[in-house]
Amino acid sequence: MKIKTGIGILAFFTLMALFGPLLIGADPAATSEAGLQGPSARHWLGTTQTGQDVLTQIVYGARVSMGVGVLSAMIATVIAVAVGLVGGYVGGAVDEALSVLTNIFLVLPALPLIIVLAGYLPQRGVASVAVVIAVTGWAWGARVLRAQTLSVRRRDFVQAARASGEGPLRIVFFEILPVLLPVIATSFLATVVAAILAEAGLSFLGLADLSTVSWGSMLYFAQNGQALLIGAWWWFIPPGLCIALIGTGLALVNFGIDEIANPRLRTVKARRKARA
Amino acid sequence: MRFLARRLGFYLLTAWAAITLNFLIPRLMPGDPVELLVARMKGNVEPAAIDAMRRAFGISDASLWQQYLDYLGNLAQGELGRSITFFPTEVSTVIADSLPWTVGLVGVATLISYLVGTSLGVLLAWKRGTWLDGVLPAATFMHAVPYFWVALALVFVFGVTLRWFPVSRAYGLDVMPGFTGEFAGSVLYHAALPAVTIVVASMADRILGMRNVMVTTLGEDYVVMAEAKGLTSRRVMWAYAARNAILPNITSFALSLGFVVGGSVLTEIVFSYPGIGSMLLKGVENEDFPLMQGIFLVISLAVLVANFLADLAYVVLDPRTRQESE
Amino acid sequence: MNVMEIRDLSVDYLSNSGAVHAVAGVSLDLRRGEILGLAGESGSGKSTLAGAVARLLRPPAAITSGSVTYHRQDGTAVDVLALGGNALRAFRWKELAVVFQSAMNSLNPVSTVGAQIDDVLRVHVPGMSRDDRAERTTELLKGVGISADRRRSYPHELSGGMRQRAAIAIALALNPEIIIMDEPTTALDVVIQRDILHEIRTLKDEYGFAVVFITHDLSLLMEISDRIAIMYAGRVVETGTAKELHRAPRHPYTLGLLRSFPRLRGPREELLGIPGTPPDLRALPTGCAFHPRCGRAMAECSSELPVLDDGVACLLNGGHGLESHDRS
Amino acid sequence: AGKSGSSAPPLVVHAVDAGTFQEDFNPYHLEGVNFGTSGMIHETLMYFNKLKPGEITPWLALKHEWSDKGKSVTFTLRQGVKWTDGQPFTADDVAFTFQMLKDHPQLNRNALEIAGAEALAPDKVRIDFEDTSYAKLYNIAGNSPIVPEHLWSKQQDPVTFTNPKPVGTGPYTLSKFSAQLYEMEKNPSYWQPGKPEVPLLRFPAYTANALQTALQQGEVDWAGAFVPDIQKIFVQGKPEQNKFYFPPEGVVTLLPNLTNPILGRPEVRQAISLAVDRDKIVRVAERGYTKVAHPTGVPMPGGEAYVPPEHRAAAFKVDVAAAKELLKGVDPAKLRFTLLVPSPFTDWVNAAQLIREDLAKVGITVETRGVAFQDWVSKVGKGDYDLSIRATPSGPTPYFQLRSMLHGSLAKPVGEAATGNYERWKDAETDKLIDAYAATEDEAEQQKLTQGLGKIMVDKLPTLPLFYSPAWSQFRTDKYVGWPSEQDPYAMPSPYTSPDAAVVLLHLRAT
Amino acid sequence: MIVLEGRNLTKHFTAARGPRGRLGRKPPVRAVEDVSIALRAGSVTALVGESGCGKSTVARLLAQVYPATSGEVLLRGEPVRAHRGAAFRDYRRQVQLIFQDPFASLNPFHRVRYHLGRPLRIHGHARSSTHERELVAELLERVSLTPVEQFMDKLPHELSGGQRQRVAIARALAVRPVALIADEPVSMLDVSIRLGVLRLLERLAAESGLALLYITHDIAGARYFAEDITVMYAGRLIESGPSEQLTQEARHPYTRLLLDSAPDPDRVTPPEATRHGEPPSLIDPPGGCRFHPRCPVALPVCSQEAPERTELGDGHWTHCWQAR
Ligand SMILES: Nc1ncnc2c1ncn2[C@@H]1O[C@H](COP(=O)(O)OP(=O)(O)OP(=O)(O)O)[C@@H](O)[C@H]1O
Ligand SMILES: Nc1ncnc2c1ncn2[C@@H]1O[C@H](COP(=O)(O)OP(=O)(O)OP(=O)(O)O)[C@@H](O)[C@H]1O
Ligand SMILES: [Mg+2]
Ligand SMILES: [Mg+2]
Repeated sequence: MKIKTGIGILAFFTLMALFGPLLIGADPAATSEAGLQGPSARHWLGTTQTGQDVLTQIVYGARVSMGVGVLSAMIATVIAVAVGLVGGYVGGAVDEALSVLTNIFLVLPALPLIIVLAGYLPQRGVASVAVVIAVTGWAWGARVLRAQTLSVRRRDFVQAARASGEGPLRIVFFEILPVLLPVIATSFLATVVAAILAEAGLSFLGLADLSTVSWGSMLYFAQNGQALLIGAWWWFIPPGLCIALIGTGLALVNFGIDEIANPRLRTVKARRKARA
Repeated sequence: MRFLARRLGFYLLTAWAAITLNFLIPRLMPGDPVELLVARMKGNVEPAAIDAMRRAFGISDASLWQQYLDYLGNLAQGELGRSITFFPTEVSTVIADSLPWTVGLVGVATLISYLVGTSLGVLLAWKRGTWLDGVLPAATFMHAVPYFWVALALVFVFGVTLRWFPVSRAYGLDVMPGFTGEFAGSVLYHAALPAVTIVVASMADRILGMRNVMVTTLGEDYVVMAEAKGLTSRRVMWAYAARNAILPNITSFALSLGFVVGGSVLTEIVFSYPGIGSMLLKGVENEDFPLMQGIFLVISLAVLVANFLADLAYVVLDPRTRQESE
Repeated sequence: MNVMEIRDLSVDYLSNSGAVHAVAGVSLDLRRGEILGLAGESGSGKSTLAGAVARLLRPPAAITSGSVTYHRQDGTAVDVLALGGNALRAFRWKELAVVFQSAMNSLNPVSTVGAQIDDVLRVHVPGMSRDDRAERTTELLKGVGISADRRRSYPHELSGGMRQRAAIAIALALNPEIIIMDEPTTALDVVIQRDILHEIRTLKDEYGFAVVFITHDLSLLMEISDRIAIMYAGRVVETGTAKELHRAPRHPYTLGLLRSFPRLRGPREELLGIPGTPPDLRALPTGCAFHPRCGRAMAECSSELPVLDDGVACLLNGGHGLESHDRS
Repeated sequence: AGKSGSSAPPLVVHAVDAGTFQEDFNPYHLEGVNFGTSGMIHETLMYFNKLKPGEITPWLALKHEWSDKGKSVTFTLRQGVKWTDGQPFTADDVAFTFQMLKDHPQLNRNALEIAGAEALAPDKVRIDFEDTSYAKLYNIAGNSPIVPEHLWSKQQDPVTFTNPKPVGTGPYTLSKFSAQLYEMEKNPSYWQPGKPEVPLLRFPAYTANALQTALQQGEVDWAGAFVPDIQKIFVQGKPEQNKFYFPPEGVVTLLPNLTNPILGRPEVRQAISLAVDRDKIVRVAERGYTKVAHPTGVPMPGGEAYVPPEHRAAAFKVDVAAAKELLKGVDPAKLRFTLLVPSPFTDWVNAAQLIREDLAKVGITVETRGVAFQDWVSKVGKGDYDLSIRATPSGPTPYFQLRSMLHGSLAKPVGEAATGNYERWKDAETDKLIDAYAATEDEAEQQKLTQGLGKIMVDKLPTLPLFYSPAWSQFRTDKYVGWPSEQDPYAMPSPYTSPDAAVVLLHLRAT
Repeated sequence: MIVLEGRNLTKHFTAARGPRGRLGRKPPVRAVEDVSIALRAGSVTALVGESGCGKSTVARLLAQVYPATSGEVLLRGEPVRAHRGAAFRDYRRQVQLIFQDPFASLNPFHRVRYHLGRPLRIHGHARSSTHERELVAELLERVSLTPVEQFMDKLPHELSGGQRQRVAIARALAVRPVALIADEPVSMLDVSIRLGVLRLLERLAAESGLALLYITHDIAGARYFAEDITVMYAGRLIESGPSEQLTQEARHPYTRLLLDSAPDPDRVTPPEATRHGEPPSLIDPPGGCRFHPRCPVALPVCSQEAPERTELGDGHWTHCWQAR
C-alpha cells in the first residue's frame, strides 16, 4: 500500500519531468506582461511577477530538481558503494582509513559545507551543484553499506562461495552486492531526498544557477518577489509542495522496502478479528 | 574509558580535518573578495585602491604551507581573522555575537523536537493499528518538507495574515538586551515561529526513527517478558521498550544534528534571525573567506561536541559499553 | 486436580496471504504440580499456544475460538481469555510466569538483574518495603544458585547459564501456580542444561507449581516430564504420561519422532525418521495433516479429521498402542 | 535633547539591509560601517548633487581654489562650526584627515594622489597632489568626510579603529546603539541654526526580507530598497502619503565584447540596438521602476547640459527590418553569442531573457547564462564573454560615468582584470576628450567635452545603453514633508546615499 | 588411507570487534590449541563438543578458510602451503565445507542452477553450458532432489530446509572433493528431516570414498553416523576413539559428563545432581587441563600441567591424568 502510493507519486513526477516539457512546449523562462495572475483557465497555476507561467515552470523545474537529486544520489551512491564495500570486504588498514574518512564526512554538517562550497563554485550549473551535494552526502550510505558488508561477508553463503573457489571480485559483485541491493536502494532514495532538499536550499539562498528553472529557484524568485506579502500563494505553494510530495513518495517507497526487509514494521489492521 | 578515549581521538582527528578543509577550500577555489567588494560598492571606491585594500584584508602571497602554519597558529590563539563584510570587526566577535542566538534557538528547538518526537515515536509504535497510525503519513510528508518552506508558510499564516507573531529579528526593537523579564519575554516571543519551524521540520525524522526502532524492540523477548510480568503498560513501554530503543537512536540523533543545524541556517535566514546561519549566508554572498571559514569551523566543532556528548550519553545509558570502559 | 484447562483453543495469524492456523482446536489439561511437556517440530504452534495461555499474543495473532480456564487453589475458576486490565496484570506472574528460550533476550539489557526482580515485587506486592524486596531478591537468586552480589550485575555480565537461572528466579518471584518454559535450555551447553533441569525439578518439588515445558527435544521431555503432549501442525495429536509415550506411542507421528532420535546406550537400532517435509500451515492437507507423511495412511485419513480421543488423534488407532516400543 | 526639546516624532529609516549591526562608525570603512556615519555625523567639505550635475553646495568649506595647474587646492572653511564634543572645527582637522588618507592607503578608497596637506590658517587648508586633480574635486571635497584630529590622532591604527563614540560636525549624534537598533539624535549646536527638524532617527536592522514586511506594515518611514510590487506592498492605495521616487543613478548597458570580431563591427552593434525593445524590458523586467536610457547613456533629466544639443531629444526605437538590413553582410552562422548575467540579479536575468527573444527575431542566437556574482565579476573583468549586462554608476557629472565606460587606459588586454571599459573600447578621439576634461577647471569646457563623448556613444555604440539604474527610495509623508521629487531633485532621495541623506533630512519639515 | 590431516593446529583470534566499532585491542581468543586430526577416505569422523569449543574453527582451518596461527594441514600427506592462486584453487577442489545453516549458506538471489553451476565452472568440470546443465542434473540426482528439472530453477526460499541442505551438499560435491567437512550440517533442521540429510552424507561417504568430518554437538548422533568420534573441549581435543567404544567406555571425565548429561529416556538411573560450573573463557583459559575447574575427579596435577595423550588401544586415546 505504502510502496504503491510512493511509486505512484514518483511515477507521476518522473513522467512529468520526462514528458511534461514536451507536452507543454512553452519556454519556462518566457516572460509576459500578464504578471501575478491567479490560477485561471489559461494559467492553471497562475503567473509569476514577470508573467511566467507557474505550471510550465513546475514542469520544467521537475527536470532540474529531480535531475540534481538523481544525479547527485547516483554519484553519492557510487562513492558510498565503493567505500562501503571495499572497506567492509577488504578490512584491515584500508577499512580503518575509509571508516575514519566516512565518519569525518558524516559528522561534518553537510548543508553549511555545501553552502560554503557552493559559495566558491564559479559555475553553478546543475552538474556542479549535484557534485557538491554528492561530495557531502555519500557518507551515510557508505557507513550503512560497510556495516552491512561486514555482516554479509561473514554470512555463510559468502564463506561458501569462497570455499568453492570464487574470486574476490566475483564475491563482491555477485554474492554481496545483490544482497545489499535493498540497502543500496534505500540509501539511494534517501540521498535523492536529501539532494533535492539541498538543491532547493541552495537555490533558495540564491547559490545555485538562478537562470535555470528549478523548484528551488522558483522559491527563490517567489521569495524575492515577496509572493507571500502580496498574497500570490500560487507562486509559492506549488514548488514547495512538489518537493515535499516527491520526498514523501521516495520516503514511502523506502519505508516499503524497510517493511519488506523487516516485517515487524508493517502496520497491521488490528484486532478486528480478535475474539468476541 | 578506552571507548571514550578512542572516540575522543576520532573527534580530534575530525576536528583537524574540518580545520584543514576549512583552510583549503577558499584557497582551492577561485574568486577575489576585494574585486567583488569594488564591484558591489558601485563607484564608492576607486578601482585604484584595490591593492591597498587587499593588504588591509590580509590577503597574503606567502607559500601555502606558511599560510597553513600561520592559520593554525592564529587558530590556536582563537584568532579567526577579520571579517571582510564587517571590516574591521574580528570574525570571533561576529561569531560571539551571533552564536548564542543560534545555540539558544537550535538547542531549545532540538530539545523539544527530540523529546516530543521520541515520545511520539514511542507512542506510535506502542499503539500500532490504532488511529494514531494516521500520524505516519503526516510525518512522512513533514520529513520531506524543506525547512525554509515551513518557515515561509508559518510567516505567511502567523506573521503576515494573522499577525500573531513577529516574523523577524530576535527581540523587540525597543527592548534593550539585559537580564530583564521584558527582554526574556520578547526573546521567547520572537523565537516562537523559528523554533516551531525547526521543531516541525526536524521532528518527523525523530518520530519515524524512534518508531521503527521501537517497533523492532517491541518484538524482543524482554519486552514480551516485561508484559508477561504484569507490569503496567507505561512501565513496559518506557522502562523496557523505549529505554532500549533509544540507544540506537542516540547516535543517529547526534548525526542528524548536522542536518538540523543546516536547516536552521535556512530558518534563520527566513526569519532574519541574527544567528550564525544569517551570518554564514552574508559571508558567502560577500566572499568573506574569514567569516565563512570561522562560521563553518564553529558549526563543525559544535556538531562534533554534540556527537561526543551523545557518545557520553550512550556510555551512560548502555551498561554494555560501560563494561568496555574498565 | 487441574490447575488449568484449555478447551478447543484456536489461534490464527492474519496476513495478506491468508490466515495461518497456528493453533487449531487444542484441548489440554494441566494438573497442579506436574510438569507437562509440549513437544513438536518447529512451527507446530507450541509457542503460540503458550502465548495464548499467557495472553501475550499481539496482532496479527488472534484467538479465534476456545477457552482457557484457570482454577485457583480456593476453587474459583477464572476465564483467562476474558481477563483485562488489572486482573490480567495480576494473573500474569502471580498466577502464571513465563521463562523464555533465550535468557539473553528475555532480560532487559539495560537494567540489573536485581532491578528486574524488584520490578515484579514492586508492582505486585505494593506493601513490601525496599529492604524486604532486596532481601527477597537475594533469596530468590540464592535459590537458583546465584550469589547475592550478582544482584547488581547487568545481564551481559553473566554467563548464559546464570542468565537462564536469573530468568527462572524472576519467574519464581511471586510463587506462581504455573510456569511456562518455552525452550528454556536450547541455547545452552548440555551439561548446563542438565544442571538447570535438575534445578527446575527441585524447585518444583519445593514450591509445587505446575510447569509447561516446551521443546522439540523429545528425549529431553521424556526424562523430565510427567505428561507429554505432542503437537503437529497446530493440533495436539497425542497426550499421555512420559512412560506411556515412550513405551507405546500411539500416533504414527510420535513414533516417527521417537525413531528419529539416536540413542546413546543400548544397541544401535536403525533410525527410521519421517519422510517428507512439515506442512505449510496456510494450506494444510485435508483430513489428518500428517497423512501425506504417514506410512500407514488409509483412504479416510485424507478426508476425515481425527479428533483427540483418549489421548490420541488418529483414525488408525482406537486406543491401543501402535506397537510395542519397549526397548529397555 | 531631541526628546526634551521637540515634540516632533522620530523618523524610522532603513538604509542598508542588515541582520544585525556592528558597532562601527568609522566613515572610511567600506562595509560594516553603519549608515549615517558620513553625512549625518561626519561631514564633507562640499555637497555635490548628482541629480543636477554641476550643482555644488558649500558645506564645511565655503569655497575652493585650484593652483599649480590643478595639483593644489585650497579650501576656505566655514567658521563657527563645532565638533559635538564642543571642540571647534579647524583647518587642522581637514589637514589631518587628508594626511591620514595619504599615510593609510587602505583608507584611501578614492585613490587620491595626495602629496601633502597643510593648514594655512584656522580657516584655510591646502592639499597638494602628485598629479592634476581637477576632475577629482568631487572625491576630495564631496566624498571625504572630515574627522576630528583631537580624537583620531590618538588612535594607533585608524584602519581598524571602529570609532564607537563618533564625534562629528554633522546634524546628528549617535545616542543609542544595539545590535539591532541604533538611534541618532539631533545635534543641538549644529551649524545650520534651527535644523534639523527631525529630532530623532531610528535605524532598525532589517534584512531585505524583513524590510518588505516592515514596509507593508508601515513600520518604516524612509527606505531605499527594491520592492517587488511597490503598489501592493508599499503604496497600498495611498499614493499621496506613501511615495516613492526612483531617479536614475548610472546606466545599465548591454556590454558587447569588442574583441569579438563580429561584435567589433559597428553595424552588428547597431542592429542589436535596433532589435532590442527597451520599453518592454523596462516594463517587464524592471517593473516600470525606471526609464529607458538616453542614447548617450547620460542620466536625464538633469544631464541636458552634457548632451549634444542635436541628440537631446533622441530616443531608442525598435526597427527589426533595419536591423536585418544591417546584418545582411554578416555570416548568419557567426551570429551566436552567449549573454552572461549574474544570476542573483534577477531583473537582469529577466532582461537577458527578453533580449534573447528580441535578438532571435533578427537572426541572432543568444544563449543566456546566469553565473555566480563573483564569476561574472571575474569573467567580465577579464573580457571572457560575448555579451553581458553591466551597470556603470553615475558620478557628480556624466563625465565620470562615460570615462569609466570608455577610457582607453581602463581597457586591459583580454585575460587581465579591467576596472572599467569592460567592452574594451579603444579610440584615440575618445581618450583625447577624456584627458582634456581632466585637465581643465572650466565647467563650460567640461560640458562641451562630455558632449563629444555623448556623440561617440550615439554614433559608434561602444556599449549599448538599456535603462537607468534606479536609485531606490520610499518615504511616507505623514510625519514629515519636503522630500526630493522629480520637480525638486535637490538631492539623491535614497537613504543609503551619503551625504545626500543628510541633505534630505535637513530639508524635512514636520507636518 | 588418510586423506586430510591437521597437525598441531592452533588458532588465536585477535582484534575482536566490539558492538560499536573497534574498542581497543582485546587479548586473543585462543579458539583452538594444538589440535591434530586425521580423516580417512570413505569413513566418517565425528568431532563432538559443546557450543563455542572451537569445532567450527577446526573445520575452517582444515578447509583453509583462514590460516592457522601454527600447525599445518596436510592433503594426502603433502603440507598445504599456498593460500592463493591456482595451487590454492586446487586445494579448494579437494576439500569442501558444508555449513551448519542451510538457510544462510545459499545466496538468496541465486537459483539452484547458479549455485551448482559456478563451482563446476570455476574448477573446469563443465565444458559448455549444456554440459554444465547435465552435470547439475546429475548432482541433483545424487542428492535425491528429483524431479531434477523442477529444482533447477528454484530460488533458495522456495525450498524447504532439508532441500536447501541438499543443495548445499550438492554444491560441495560439484567440485568433486576428496574430503568433505560438514559443520553441524543438520542442527538447524527439524528432527524429522535431519535423518534424511545424514543418511545422504553417509551414503556419499560410502559410495564415493569421501573422507567426511562430521561436526556436531550431539554425541548420540555421532555414535550413529561416525566410525570414529573425537571430543573437543575448550579448544583442545580430549578424547578420541571408535564411536561405539567411546560412547560406551569413555575415559575422560568430560566425555562421561557429556554422555551423562545428554538427555536419554532410556536411562535407568538419573544422573547425580551437582552443579558443574560454566565452560571456561577462551581468552583466559584455565592452566593445565582446561577441564580441571569443572572436573569431579581432578588431581592437583591437573591444574599444573596439560596431560599428554594416553593411548588406550584400538585407536582410542585421551588426554587425562586419571587415565595415565
Ligand atoms: N507473527 C507471525 N505472523 C505470521 N505467522 C506467524 C507469526 N508468528 C508465528 N507464525 C507462524 O505460526 C506457526 C506457529 O509458530 P510457533 O512460534 O508457535 O511455533 P513453535 O512450535 O513455537 O516453533 P519453534 O519450535 O520454532 O519455536 C508457525 O508456522 C509460524 O510460521
Ligand atoms: N573470527 C573470530 N574472531 C574472534 N573470535 C572467534 C572468531 N571465530 C570464532 N571465535 C571464537 O572462537 C571460539 C570457538 O568458536 P567456534 O565457532 O569454532 O566454536 P564452535 O565449537 O563451532 O561453536 P558452535 O557450536 O557454537 O558453532 C569461540 O569462543 C568464538 O567466540
Ligand atoms: Mg517456539
Ligand atoms: Mg560452529
